[in-house]
Amino acid sequence: MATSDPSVKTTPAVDETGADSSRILQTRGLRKEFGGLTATDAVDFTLEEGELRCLIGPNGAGKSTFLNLLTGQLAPTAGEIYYDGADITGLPSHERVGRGISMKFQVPSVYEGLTVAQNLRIPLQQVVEPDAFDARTREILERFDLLEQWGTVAGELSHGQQQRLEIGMAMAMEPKLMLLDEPVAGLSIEETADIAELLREIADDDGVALIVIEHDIDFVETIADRVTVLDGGSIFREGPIEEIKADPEVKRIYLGEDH
Amino acid sequence: MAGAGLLNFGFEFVEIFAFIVLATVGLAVIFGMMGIINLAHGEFILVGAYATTFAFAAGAPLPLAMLTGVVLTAVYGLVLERLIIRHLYGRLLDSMVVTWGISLVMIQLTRIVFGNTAPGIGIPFGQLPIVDGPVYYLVLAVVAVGVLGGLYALFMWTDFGIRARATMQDEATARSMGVDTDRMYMSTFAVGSGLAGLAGALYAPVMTITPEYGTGFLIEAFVAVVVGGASVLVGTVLASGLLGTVNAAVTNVAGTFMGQVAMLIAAIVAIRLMPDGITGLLADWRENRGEGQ
Amino acid sequence: MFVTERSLTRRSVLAAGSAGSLAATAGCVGEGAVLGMGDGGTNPTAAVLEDRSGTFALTGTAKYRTTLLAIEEINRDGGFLGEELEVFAPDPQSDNMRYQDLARHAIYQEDADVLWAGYSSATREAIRPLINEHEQLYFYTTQYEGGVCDKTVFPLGATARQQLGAVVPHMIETYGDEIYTVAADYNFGQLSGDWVKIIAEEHGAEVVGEEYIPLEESQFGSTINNIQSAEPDFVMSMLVGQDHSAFYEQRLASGLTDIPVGTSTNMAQEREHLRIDPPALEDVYAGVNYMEELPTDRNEVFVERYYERWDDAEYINQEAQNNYFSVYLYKEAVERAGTFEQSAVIEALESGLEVEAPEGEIRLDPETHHVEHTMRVAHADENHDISFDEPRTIEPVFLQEAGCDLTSEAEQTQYEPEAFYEEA
Amino acid sequence: MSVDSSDGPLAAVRRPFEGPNTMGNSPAFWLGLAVAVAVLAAMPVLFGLYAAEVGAVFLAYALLGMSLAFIWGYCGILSFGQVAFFGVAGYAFGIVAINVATLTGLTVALIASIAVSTVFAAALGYFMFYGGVRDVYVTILTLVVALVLYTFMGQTAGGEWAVGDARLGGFNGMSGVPDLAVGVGSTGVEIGLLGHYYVTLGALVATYLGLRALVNSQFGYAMVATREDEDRTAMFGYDTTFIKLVVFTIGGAIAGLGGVLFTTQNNYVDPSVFGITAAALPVVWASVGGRTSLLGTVGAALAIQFVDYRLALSGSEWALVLIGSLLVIVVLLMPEGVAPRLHEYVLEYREDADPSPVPREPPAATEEVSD
Repeated sequence: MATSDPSVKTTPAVDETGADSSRILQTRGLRKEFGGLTATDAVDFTLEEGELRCLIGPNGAGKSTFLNLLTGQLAPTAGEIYYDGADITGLPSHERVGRGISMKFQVPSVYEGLTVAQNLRIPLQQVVEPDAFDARTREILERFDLLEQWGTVAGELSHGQQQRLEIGMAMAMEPKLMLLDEPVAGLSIEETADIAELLREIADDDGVALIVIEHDIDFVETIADRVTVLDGGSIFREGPIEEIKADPEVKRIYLGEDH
Repeated sequence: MAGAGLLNFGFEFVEIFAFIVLATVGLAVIFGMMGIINLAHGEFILVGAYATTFAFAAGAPLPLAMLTGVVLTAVYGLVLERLIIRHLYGRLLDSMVVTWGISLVMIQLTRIVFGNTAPGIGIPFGQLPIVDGPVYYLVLAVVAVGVLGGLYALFMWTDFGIRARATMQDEATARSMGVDTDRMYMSTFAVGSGLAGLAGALYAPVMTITPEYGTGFLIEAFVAVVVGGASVLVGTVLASGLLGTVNAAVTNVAGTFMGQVAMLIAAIVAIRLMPDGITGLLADWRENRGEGQ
Repeated sequence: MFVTERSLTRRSVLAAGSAGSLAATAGCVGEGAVLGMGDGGTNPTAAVLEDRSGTFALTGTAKYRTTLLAIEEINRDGGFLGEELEVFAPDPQSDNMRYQDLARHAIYQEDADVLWAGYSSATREAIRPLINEHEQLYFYTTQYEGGVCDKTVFPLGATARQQLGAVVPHMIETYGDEIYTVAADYNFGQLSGDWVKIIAEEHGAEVVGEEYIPLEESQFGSTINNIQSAEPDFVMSMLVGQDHSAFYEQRLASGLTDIPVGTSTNMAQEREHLRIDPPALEDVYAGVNYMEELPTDRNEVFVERYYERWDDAEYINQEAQNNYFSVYLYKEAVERAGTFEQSAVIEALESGLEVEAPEGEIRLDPETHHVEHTMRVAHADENHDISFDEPRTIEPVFLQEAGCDLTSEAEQTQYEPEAFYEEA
Repeated sequence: MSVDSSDGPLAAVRRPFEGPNTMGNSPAFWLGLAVAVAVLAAMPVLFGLYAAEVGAVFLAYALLGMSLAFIWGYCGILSFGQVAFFGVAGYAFGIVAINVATLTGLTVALIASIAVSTVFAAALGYFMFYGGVRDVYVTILTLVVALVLYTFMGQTAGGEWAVGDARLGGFNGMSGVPDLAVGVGSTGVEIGLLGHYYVTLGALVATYLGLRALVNSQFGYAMVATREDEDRTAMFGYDTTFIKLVVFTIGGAIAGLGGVLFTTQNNYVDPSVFGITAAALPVVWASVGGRTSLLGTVGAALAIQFVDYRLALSGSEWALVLIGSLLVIVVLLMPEGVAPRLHEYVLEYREDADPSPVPREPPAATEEVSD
């Protein structure tokens, strides 16, 4: 279990692959095929440090596949992935996570058998010394408004609380890049607003880069610096939210005329 | 290999192939389809063997005695399903431990009630000319293939089969489409038990009947189901073929014992190379070649 | 360092606990015990450990019943030195590990004065460490591979040398000199296979093929194929246990009954000739010291009393008769020694005892602790009727040659034929 | 959640052994444990050498049971083949000890046999886990490995199956295995009947405490996380395959230790140790005792084997029927086993006794809720 030391951070000026150092993530010609179907088609994607990018697109556009390629759950058929100045294409998931990539799954997956504090302990012990566990846990639970649930078994939490706990666990890893797959699916209006505020705060205060897959356009509008529209496995449009909203083509592929 | 040697190997293979298929087919239904790891499978076979033996000793002709064996085991399976197995659906590991308890109880009860031996039945139909092995083994092979064909027809083409498979794959949806899932579980389990009883009945004349009679079938059956993989019937045939070949080849060279050891090692390697079994592998090949989708 | 009252109590308890165990190690512990779980009463006890279930249930049940028959008979007319012999007889279920537990319990808790235990040689070897450690008087009554030279052990069954010595020469004379050996794959089978080779060598015959079959195997397809291709004059079978009786069914089904079979184990032990329909055991010859069908009048009286006592009994096998006469042997020894104390009884046993047995006169050889048996060759015809040839007494000569003399030097070894005969 | 647990002078001693992954954390628990160990230690005093001999066998079985509870209860690996390591270590000790029966020889035999079972577990674990074999297939594969050993060892009765002068012996088993002894050259200690009982008891207690410390350590959390959700845990940077391999190997070592102590107690080992009945015993103990509780499994192992032993003595044929039915009833009614259910009662009892108004606040509270 690689425990990266948060205090020491050296970002190389320009690394040998010529990738601009301020870019936290870059993919080149990333491709994934399942039998006959091309889920991800030669995607060149870049993300700056601390940027909050939303990934939208009709169902089956390859959003989840793209995320799984980044986390290493899926191996690409072709192309490379550069993260934090290094080529991580071949790395298994647990080593990528060790370098600061963390993931919030589409289906909320917390350790339902363990208490909230125990849940947090699993990621925390990767990055922090044991004597700091209690302080760090209190800090995260306060920030994610879960303090009273310290000793409750995660399985008994509400859907919204579980989502917040899972994001909290991802944050406990002190990531530089966080990938979130539909974090507000099935949440109430206030809970969605809380999550939006939280994500914005993580991007701005903690300087963490975020890629968020979400269908709720209003939610995207409130939080996204830029938006990438995926369709048929490739990037269809990319730019600030106002541009994307105004673009008639985007409406067309969403409303399902032939594309 | 000389002509006779080849014939011997062929006969040996037929003998072991029939044994594995018949030992496995009942378990394939119960474990493969219903997700119940039935460690008492050997003792279901035992019920079939004892029922056949005592029916035969009471004067019934052999085929009728075997039929009683099958029917009695199916009824026995039904009773057990309603009493205990019903609570184990979806609890894979618990089903293994509970059926293991049932197996311990059944072996010891058989010993207490029936003592250590049961009257023997001679092997019917004389013997083959060149190979000098009993004709009965060929009969067993034919029955084995017949049973597989019958099961395939039952589960693929009949209305019962489709509803049973639907229940096993997704009980909730099946129930929502009006399938009486409880009855499906009961009847599928009864079919599985009946098949185990059939294996016991068919091998009653060949092997000495003792309370530990069933354990001789257990490992071959489990290994074949696991090596066979997801699709129950095709998997059983392929696994029995693979394991049968290995067993027959080594038995011919180094005796039945090394044949058994070789087969088990082949099974370990097969489970390792094909974690989802042969049929799992076939499904992946089809998928990668783009045919599936 | 200030210690709170609460933690003091907790600490003292912990300390007391560990101290307790140290005291125990310090050794106020001996054979006896403070509470003593044992319920061994004052009167003499015999431990009779015979399998009534599992692989050796067929022979074990009869051994248990004849032992009880003999003890009850003696207890009825005056007992052993005037006392009734108590019996401790749980069922070891043909499981060697369980034999160890029960033997240990018999020695410690029942403080058994005499032990009958075990059918297979494997069982004997499993409990021998315990018997040697406690120098327990032990009667081993199964016919076996021979060679056990042990101060407190009395192997009263016929040895392979005695049984094969009777049947192998007989088969060579009548059928020819090419032999195919099929034997159970454990120490008895292996060593019997060696004896067949030695005796064949002595009579100018030759073993053309050998196969050792594990005890729980009941498929003989490949074995029968090999016999057919070897085409021997006769087969020597030292198969043992219920699973191996399937050999004869498959022998009939594969048309192998034209090749005669000599054996030292079948028929006399697992009564295959009664359990399997004829003619599966046609032309099977067994070298035995006893079978229920023995036509002597003394045997008829014994068989009658046996079925009177056990009405559901099935057959008196060779080992059961050995158990029966060994109880009378023990009675003689106890009366000659005048005590149940084991070393005295062993000395009495080594003073040359003789006893009347259903099979005939039995003389116990002092040096080797073995007995002279009246051996016969039993033959089963196509409807499994048994006929015997004329008896002859064969002495336990192997151990005498090997130099085992327990009267002068107490040993605890087993001699193997390989060491003495280069052809083995 | 006894608030006072953190101030007693013994707390520092207990600190490494406590944590939410194990059930007993209160001083009452430790007191109970100490009393239990004292009672076990007093057995030979009360019942003589006989109890020492029989007891040592049960304690060796308890080690075997604990090895399964550790890998199954805490990491979700249900291995049906723990007896494979148990038996292999036994035979390995026999082979080395019979050939080199000196003091050093016996010490080497002890170390070598545990090393053999550990390496065997590591190899089998690597073969399975890095080959993508998961869940129920691990169970069946480990069972098949045990049965291959049973079948193979069953036919090694011939003279040719001997390593030096240690004959494997096939179904007769290997007899004449010397007693345990530790030392170098001529200085060392022969472990007789009595000593063997205390060595086994000591090994059991030490292994239990060691596992408790391990399970409450960071690695323990990684194990529990792997058990709960392997994919999720991989996404927290844990190499779950490696974790399973390490856990499986430790399980193999503990089962091996049990095997050596069992074999040296009986001075005999035979293939039935690998048989299907033997393979199922640890599963019975862990299921009945509760796989997530090391102590529960040890308790179940001692109790069940004692009942089986007494029933065998009384010649009753009903032993197996009783154990079989016990297994069926317990798993149906209390799937998680006896100890966890007891623990819940204790908690409820303590809850009613002093319902603490303060919700479980960090950091003073050491959480009691186990998984």
